[in-house]
Amino acid sequence: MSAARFAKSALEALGDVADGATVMIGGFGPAGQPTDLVEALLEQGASGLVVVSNNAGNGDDPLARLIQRGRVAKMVCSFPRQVDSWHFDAAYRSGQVELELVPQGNLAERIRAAGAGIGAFYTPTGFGTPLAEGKEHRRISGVDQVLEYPIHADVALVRADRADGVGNLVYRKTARNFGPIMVTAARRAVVQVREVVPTGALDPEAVVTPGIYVDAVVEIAGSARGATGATEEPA
Amino acid sequence: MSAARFAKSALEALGDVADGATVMIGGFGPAGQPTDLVEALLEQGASGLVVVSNNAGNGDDPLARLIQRGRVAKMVCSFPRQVDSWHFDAAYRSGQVELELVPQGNLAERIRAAGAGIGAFYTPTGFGTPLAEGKEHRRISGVDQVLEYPIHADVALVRADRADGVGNLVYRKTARNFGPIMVTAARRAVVQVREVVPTGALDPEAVVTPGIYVDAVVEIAGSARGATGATEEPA
Amino acid sequence: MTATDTSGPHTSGRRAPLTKAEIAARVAADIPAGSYVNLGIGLPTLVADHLATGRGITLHTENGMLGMGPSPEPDDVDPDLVNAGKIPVTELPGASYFHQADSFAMMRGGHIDVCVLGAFQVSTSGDLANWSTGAPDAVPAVGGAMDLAIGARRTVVMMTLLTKDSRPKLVERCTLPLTGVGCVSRIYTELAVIDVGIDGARVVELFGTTHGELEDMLGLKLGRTR
Amino acid sequence: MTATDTSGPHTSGRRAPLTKAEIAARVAADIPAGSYVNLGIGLPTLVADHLATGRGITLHTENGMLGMGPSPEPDDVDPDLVNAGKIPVTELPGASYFHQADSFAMMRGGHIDVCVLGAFQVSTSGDLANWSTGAPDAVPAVGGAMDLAIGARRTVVMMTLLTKDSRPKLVERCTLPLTGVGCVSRIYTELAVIDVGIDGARVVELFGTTHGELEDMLGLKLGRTR
Repeated sequence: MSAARFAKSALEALGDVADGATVMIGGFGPAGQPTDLVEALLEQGASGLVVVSNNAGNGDDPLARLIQRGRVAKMVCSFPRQVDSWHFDAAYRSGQVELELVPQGNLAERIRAAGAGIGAFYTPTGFGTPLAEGKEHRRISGVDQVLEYPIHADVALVRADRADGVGNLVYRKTARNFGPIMVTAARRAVVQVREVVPTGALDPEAVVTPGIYVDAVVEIAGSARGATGATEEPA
Repeated sequence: MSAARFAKSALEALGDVADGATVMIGGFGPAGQPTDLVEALLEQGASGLVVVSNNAGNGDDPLARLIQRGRVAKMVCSFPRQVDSWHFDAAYRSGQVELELVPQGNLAERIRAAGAGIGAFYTPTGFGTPLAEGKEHRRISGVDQVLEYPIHADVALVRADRADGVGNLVYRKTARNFGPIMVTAARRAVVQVREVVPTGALDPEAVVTPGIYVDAVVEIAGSARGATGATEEPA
Repeated sequence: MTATDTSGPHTSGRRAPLTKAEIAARVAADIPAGSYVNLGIGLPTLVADHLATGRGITLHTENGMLGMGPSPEPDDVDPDLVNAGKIPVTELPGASYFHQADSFAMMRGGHIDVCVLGAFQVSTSGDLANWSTGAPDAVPAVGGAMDLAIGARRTVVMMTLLTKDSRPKLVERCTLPLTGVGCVSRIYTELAVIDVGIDGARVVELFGTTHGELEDMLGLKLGRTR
Repeated sequence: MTATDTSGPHTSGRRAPLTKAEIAARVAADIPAGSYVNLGIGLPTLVADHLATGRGITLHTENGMLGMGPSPEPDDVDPDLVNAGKIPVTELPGASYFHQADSFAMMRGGHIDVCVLGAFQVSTSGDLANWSTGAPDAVPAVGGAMDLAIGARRTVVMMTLLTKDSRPKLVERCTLPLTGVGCVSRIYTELAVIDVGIDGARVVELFGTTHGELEDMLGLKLGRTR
């Protein structure tokens, strides 16, 4: 990918998202949710989206509202059900949104496979369960394994802690979660960070996401420690 | 794995290695070679070894001498031929050592797969070449891909820069190379470090190898920056 | 580690059933010093309170951390630091963070020594059902359950032995959607510790019941360890 | 980016053949600003000298680094900092380090924009042979060649057009062991820049030779770009 661009707003960073696009959204519960970028997606207007994200929105957070407004055709996730996932629950029960339920480790490994150029892989996870029904399987070294395929995306929306001038990223604590793999699996990776620091300010040994994976960065002042609104949501 | 043990010598850290064991040895050329641990393996005496390492020894370095002394039955590596790989070259030409030549990316991914519990994976690398002959393949998303299996080991010998009291590791520059994946793929991971630091002294965000993967650590004073002898070798 | 003389399981039969805290303590007692442990959401989180410090036991949380500490004081809550149940936690010295693929590689690659999970049903052969009640109108959710069930070196279950309407959770064959096949090796309940697996169900320890009463209650023939 | 009007390739026919440095400069001229680039060992390393700073081009070395800089002064050699040819290099601001699996994931996942490789043979359909001379007594070695060849978004070859004993390296069909199938899109040589691929070989630019002379020399029918 060519060098990262630094945008002045989340909407500018987001750029064009086509109807029907596959959008990965980072975060595990509130930790690491790119709240401002999902708000921008709400504003931008694309619909018929396939959203790949561990959860399916909490309360009235931007992802929940994206679902509520009928903009999401399909969710690919491991844990849509939350105490406050009422918008997803309603959309799912009414048949408005399709669900592909994926074990969390398969979700992570399939996203990583997309970024790493792996065509498919065998894993024991899910064998013999309803989530592996209809999938190819074989016994390898005495263990029954299911064939799983990569999950690619058109756009990944991710939150990191800091970016430098070439787009290298570091994250913060368990907010790291899906960010580093999602940026590798999308044709375009858009990142909101708490702070942009000068190139050279990040320790090259401690960079988690090399800038090669990052296409657009927007600095959202005070977006660390859930100050983007994530803290207001029940866990 | 249970908590890392701190040994007083490379030989003590190495512990018991059985004849016929599969041993992974980190390093890419001189960078990251666990020279003292391979010296200890020379001294320890195990033979009939299967060695998994990117290269097959330089000059008279410990791995080259291990091969010279007939202790290695098979090398699994991507680039055995070096200007000064005379011991491997002689052993290979005389049929004393078997060679499984693996593209470097497949070597890395197969080691990672072993550590990650992946049963097998499809990759385009090598398709249509002699190194994929006899291997299962299929076309996925229009791309011909080869089925590759994980490489597990009994022991991994790795060099890192620093370890803390629970075995967390950080590396130094391109000496990182195979270390972080080899420690995940072996039943026992033995690491030589330049320095052991107190638990809490490594930034949790910058730990490259979590201590869970590390079974034994030995501090070799001055083992950074090739001071273990690696610098004396031609590149 | 557990009672292996034949008198053990049987003479303990007249002790009282365990409280949840006591079950958690019993689980904790079986976890070897130096282990890396993952505690599933729900009941198993109670086990943390019984893992004495100084035994070098390290907690993994599959959302990307080793070295997880207890809940923070209210003023120290950090929304970037949560466990797999999205509950705020803390960081102990020696902690490390990693992304989801690395975290599940750690689990799926067999590096976690012990995983303690809750369950709706466990079969005598060690099958686990803990992610779906099978209710037709339920919104399904699986999270890391399937990876945890089969990835750890040893997967054990902590649960009540009966459902709220008194049906056994240890069964000949699970009727609820499976999480994993043959993955559970032991269950810890208020009335008994029972090994499960290819050799069937074998009682390890009893609390406030007898072997015969337990068999009647479960409608199962149970073996004895050793 | 390259000459596309039909007069280009043909009027340039009477320029002199390029030196190796000139070939390297020609390769560099085709690399878009902001690209991430991997330069294979041997001839392609010369390209680095022609990638003007300020164009934001970042070098990847598959042994685990982005942001590789030029050779160090002798006093600054660091044995922990080498390139894929095991030659000491330096670190530029914005550099990052990663392990082998992550480094090859970067390459194999299609994230490197341009990879420049040397070659023993390239076929008109873009097959590459660059890892084995096929000599029966040779010790084989492949390194990252096969991953690089097929992993980059665009793989180009920099080589002399003829072997030392004057046999063409651009061939109808490779006779040496393959590195990858249909992976090369363009070759840069002292006499010509030639596109290869499913449409066959098409001359982009000539240096000190004519289209007809080149066809005679290679024993191939060559097309023209556009």
